[in-house]
Amino acid sequence: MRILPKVAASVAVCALLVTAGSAADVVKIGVQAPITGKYANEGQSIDNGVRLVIEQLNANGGLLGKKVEVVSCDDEGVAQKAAICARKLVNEGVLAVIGSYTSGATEAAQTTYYRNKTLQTSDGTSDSLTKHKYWTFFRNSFQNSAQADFTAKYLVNEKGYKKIVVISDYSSYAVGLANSAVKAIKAEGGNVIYQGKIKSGTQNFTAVLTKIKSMKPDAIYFSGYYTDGGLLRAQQIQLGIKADFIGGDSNDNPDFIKLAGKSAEGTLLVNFPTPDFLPYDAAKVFMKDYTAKYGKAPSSVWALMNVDGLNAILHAAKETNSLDTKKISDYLHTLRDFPGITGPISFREDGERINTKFNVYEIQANGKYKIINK
Amino acid sequence: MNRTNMISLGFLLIMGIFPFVADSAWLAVGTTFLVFSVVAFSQDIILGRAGAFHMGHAAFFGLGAYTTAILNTHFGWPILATWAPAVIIPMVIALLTTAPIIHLRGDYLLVTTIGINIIFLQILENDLFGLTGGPNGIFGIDVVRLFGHEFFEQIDMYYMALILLGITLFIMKTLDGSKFGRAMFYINKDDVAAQSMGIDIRYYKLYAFAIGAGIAGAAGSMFSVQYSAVSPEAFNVLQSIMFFTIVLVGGSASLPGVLLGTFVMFVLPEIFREFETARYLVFGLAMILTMILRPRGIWPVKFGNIPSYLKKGKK
Amino acid sequence: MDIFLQQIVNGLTVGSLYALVALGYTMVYGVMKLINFAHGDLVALSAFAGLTIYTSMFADGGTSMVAVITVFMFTAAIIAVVGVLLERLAYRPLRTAPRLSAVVSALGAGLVIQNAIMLIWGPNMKIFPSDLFPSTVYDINGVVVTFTQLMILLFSSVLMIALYLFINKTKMGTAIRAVAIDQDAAKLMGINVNRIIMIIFIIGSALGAVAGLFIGIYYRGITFDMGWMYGLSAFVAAIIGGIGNIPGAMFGGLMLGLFNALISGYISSAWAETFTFMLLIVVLIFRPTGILGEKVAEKV
Amino acid sequence: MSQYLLEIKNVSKFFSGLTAIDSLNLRVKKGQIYGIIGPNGAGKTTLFNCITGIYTPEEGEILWHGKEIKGTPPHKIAELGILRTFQTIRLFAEMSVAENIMSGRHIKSTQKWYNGIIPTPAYYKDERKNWEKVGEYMELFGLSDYATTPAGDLSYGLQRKIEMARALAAEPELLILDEPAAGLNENETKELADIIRKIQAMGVTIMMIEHDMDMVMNLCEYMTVINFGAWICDGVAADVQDNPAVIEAYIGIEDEDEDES
Repeated sequence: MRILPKVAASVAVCALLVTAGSAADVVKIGVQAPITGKYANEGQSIDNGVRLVIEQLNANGGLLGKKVEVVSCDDEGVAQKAAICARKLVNEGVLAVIGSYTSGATEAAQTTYYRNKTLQTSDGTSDSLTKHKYWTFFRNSFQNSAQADFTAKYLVNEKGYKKIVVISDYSSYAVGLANSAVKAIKAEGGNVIYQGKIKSGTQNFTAVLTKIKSMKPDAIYFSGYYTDGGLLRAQQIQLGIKADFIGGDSNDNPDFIKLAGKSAEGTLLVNFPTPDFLPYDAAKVFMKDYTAKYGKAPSSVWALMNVDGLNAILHAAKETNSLDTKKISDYLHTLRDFPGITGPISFREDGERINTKFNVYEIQANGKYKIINK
Repeated sequence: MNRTNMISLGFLLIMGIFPFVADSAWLAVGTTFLVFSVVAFSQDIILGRAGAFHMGHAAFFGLGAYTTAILNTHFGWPILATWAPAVIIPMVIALLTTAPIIHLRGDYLLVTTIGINIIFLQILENDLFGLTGGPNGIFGIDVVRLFGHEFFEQIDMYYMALILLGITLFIMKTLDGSKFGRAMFYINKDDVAAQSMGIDIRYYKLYAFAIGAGIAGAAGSMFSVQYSAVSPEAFNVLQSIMFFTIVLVGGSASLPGVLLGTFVMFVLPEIFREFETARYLVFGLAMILTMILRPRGIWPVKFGNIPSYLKKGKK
Repeated sequence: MDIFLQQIVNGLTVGSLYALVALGYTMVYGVMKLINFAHGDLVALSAFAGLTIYTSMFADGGTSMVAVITVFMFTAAIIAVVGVLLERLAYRPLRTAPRLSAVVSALGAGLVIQNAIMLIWGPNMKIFPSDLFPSTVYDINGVVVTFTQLMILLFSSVLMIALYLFINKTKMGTAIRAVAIDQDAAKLMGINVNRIIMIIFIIGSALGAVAGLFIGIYYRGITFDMGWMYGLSAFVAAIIGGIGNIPGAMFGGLMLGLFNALISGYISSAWAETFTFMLLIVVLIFRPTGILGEKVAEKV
Repeated sequence: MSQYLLEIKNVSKFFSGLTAIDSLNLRVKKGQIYGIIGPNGAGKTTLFNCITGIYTPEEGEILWHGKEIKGTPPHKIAELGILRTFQTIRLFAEMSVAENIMSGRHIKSTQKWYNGIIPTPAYYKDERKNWEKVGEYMELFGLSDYATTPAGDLSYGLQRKIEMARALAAEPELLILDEPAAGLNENETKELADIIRKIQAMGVTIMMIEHDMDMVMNLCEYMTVINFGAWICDGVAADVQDNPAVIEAYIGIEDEDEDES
């Protein structure tokens, strides 16, 4: 009985300190992103991007005269951690949450935000993210199925591949994208000779590649993430499989090239325009500020997508002169062609961003991207 | 009333008034603490009492969580109705999976129970029968509804967890005062002597696993409702190692020890969020130091809880 | 048939890495009856340390044999020192404590090493240069063997044979075996048990270091938490072979590597670990001390 | 129904080729104090381990009340009424004396499977009854003062007593004592002999291994001498003492080391 009262007392004291600390004249914006873990460089870019925007906002007088504070929560790209983050951010009383990077982590947190009337904007691309039609959710990127349609048309019609292999990992995002792609390829009259799955993070993909080798495909489409994609490509070349490698949007990351090494050359990536190729002035300004502050460019377009989601929410709050999430949401649902970094932003009634455009890049010997689609 | 009972009641009382001084963020921490205490106690039944080197407890915790999640989201059962299966299914699975390996000694059992945990995880990740939701898990789990009321606020979660802990402590008290609890200790301390006294080692070890898994399952169910989402990572081997460590760092079979262990492993990290990156490093050092300085845990168990009429004379 | 042979080649490559790591587990277990849970993290540490040594010493790249050998020697030496320190600080004070206390200390040590890696090198994946070994590929009737794979197979066989001879043919090896059988008796025979344990940790850690470097060179991407995965597989391999038994660890490692490759190739890589542990359980049910392990009679 | 409580018929036990027990025969009558003697390594403890189910002999029969019990697991043997002590004391060292003795009440407890989680009135009654029994046995062995003391903290002599009290608490028909006097001083040995007689008076049959020849000759009504696992002779004390084969077996092997297992 000696230690216990002390323990209880210290818990109570801590609790009081925390309670006393919360002030009223601050608007909180949450970031839920994989700041550590496999997707850390994406998560950190998102966190950095949001903090940059808020810093600039506070320098210009804040939001509706209030100072804005960023509260970050690291979900490590893990659904359970995301659920815990959701609880935590809601308890912090944030107005809106930016993130997360992966669809899984986004979806795990969605319900909690919806129940607690907290806005959320994410770059997650799983079709299922908008299927609940939660009024709190806004996708700042595009749906898997849209990408799949684009990819299928490109592979079948433009490239004319005859024997296509589709590989994904087991995440709902990658499986969803792979399934959509297979369906779309078939709809275009293409031929999918094999659809396989790899286990993310296992590093050794030779078993499945060896199986594929005997099928002599002319294209391998991978819908998973760059950490696996780079290795998959390297091991493909090592095993002497002469097929083109086409990566889905999540392979768009500098680490893909590092992991694939020399084998990266000639790889095709399908994605929304990458930061370097964004034609908009806002994008150029943002890239400059970001690089000035952090000493490097954001790792991919995803951070910019999330920043766009944030900007749209801030814009809506200003326009409605309100911090009421329902009012902001109603405004956003009717938002049309708001000039964003990644292009004009418009939202549909279910929180889906509309009018998105894709590119196909080929990775050059020097590691640079080249747009090759028409 | 003996010391252990006093500590349990005192603890329940303190935790009962905690919500009056805490905001909702700390209530969430408190809720997690309560839920993990329950899991730690259930691990303690298997490891601290029966002495089975069990390092796969997160599997049973997860089974409870997924039972509630699957029954609720796929089959539309109300949360309340999922409670019984969330206890019984982990119990049955624990019996089925440990029966073939229960005779293995020490480290061999430890590795095979890690195996049970890993197999469970692969079943979750591979979305067996399309029920588990793969690596992303299951989202949108409902809240407890009773008589038209939705128990959905943080404080509701907190008190539900507190009730669960109360039930667990009561079960532990009953167990310790029964031939079942004692048989586990005898096996733990000297299995050859225990079986020579007529104790069926296999039966009591399985008994420990069944009860431990059942309680962990109940905690898992609570956990899934608290976060309205479950995913495989919450039940990986690292979690099992955490539960394993809590018991040994706190003190095997010691009620205050296990509570302290849970506090140290789950609440302190919340308090020291600022040292986020270095905290596991500090943890690891603390684990080593604790074991060197107090090999039997911070607050080791004290035996000799016998009826007072037998206590007489000198010590 | 090509496919089958290809899977065998891949399986043997991974298997020899497992075997190298498994040897570290089995030697420590044989002498101290302790699962050295930190061993896998030493393997990870070796990959990171090796990468840093390589990039700082040979920044301009280049694939000279000198560079590679230097990296291997330096890294193995560093990891051996860390291994010895680990034993001194985390295990020796607990030699007479209850078994489980040492297990917790080992888990704690693993956590320390893993997070030290994260603090030093950051949480992101680090990537080995692709040109450490020549990217030569040998195509033998459709079965592809890379230069790296050849080096792994060659090096690990040499090391394992050397270790086997060392344990069985030298005086020091005899002393190690004596300590494994009965520490007290060995002490009475004038064997310095502390010294033997130190040698065990030097050899085990150095072998783990070699494995860690090969993992980095072969797979290229390394993460601070990868040690756990390799450690667990290798430990299972050691148990399957018969823990405490040196040929057992080699056999177990190769067998597990092959088994995994065949399961991944013909059933599904998603269930590879499930099959691994099923195999473990089946082996333990029929041979409670592993395939090459000896039956230990219990004293009553 | 056999007139013998326990019969060992042609029992053999081998350890990886070595013969530990070689077609041994012996018969224990109800109420006897039966001695097993022989030099170290003769296979005495192995025999006890065979009877109590820790080992299963490869050949022969072990009959309890005329029924074969070979291969029965140890906990079932205890339930049949055969309890034992160990040559190297095996107490639950960290647990209190009372809790140690309570382990003997395990097989007498009537608690149902659900009583581990749910208490019932019958459960409370059963607990009370068994603790009271424990009190009685502590009284009998003079251990009441140490009820809450960890058994491992007590002297060797007391630990021997606890082990016997623990076995006796199970109300056995046959009590097997493996070198009960080992490590005891002269006074303690005398006291032990008295206790053994007292136990016999309670109607318990006793089998014992003992090296203290005075004690064996004094206590045991019948005995079997074995060496290298094989029968040498049996009989009452006087017969055995004069048997030349016994004397031969003991010559030169007078060390007091541990028996083999």
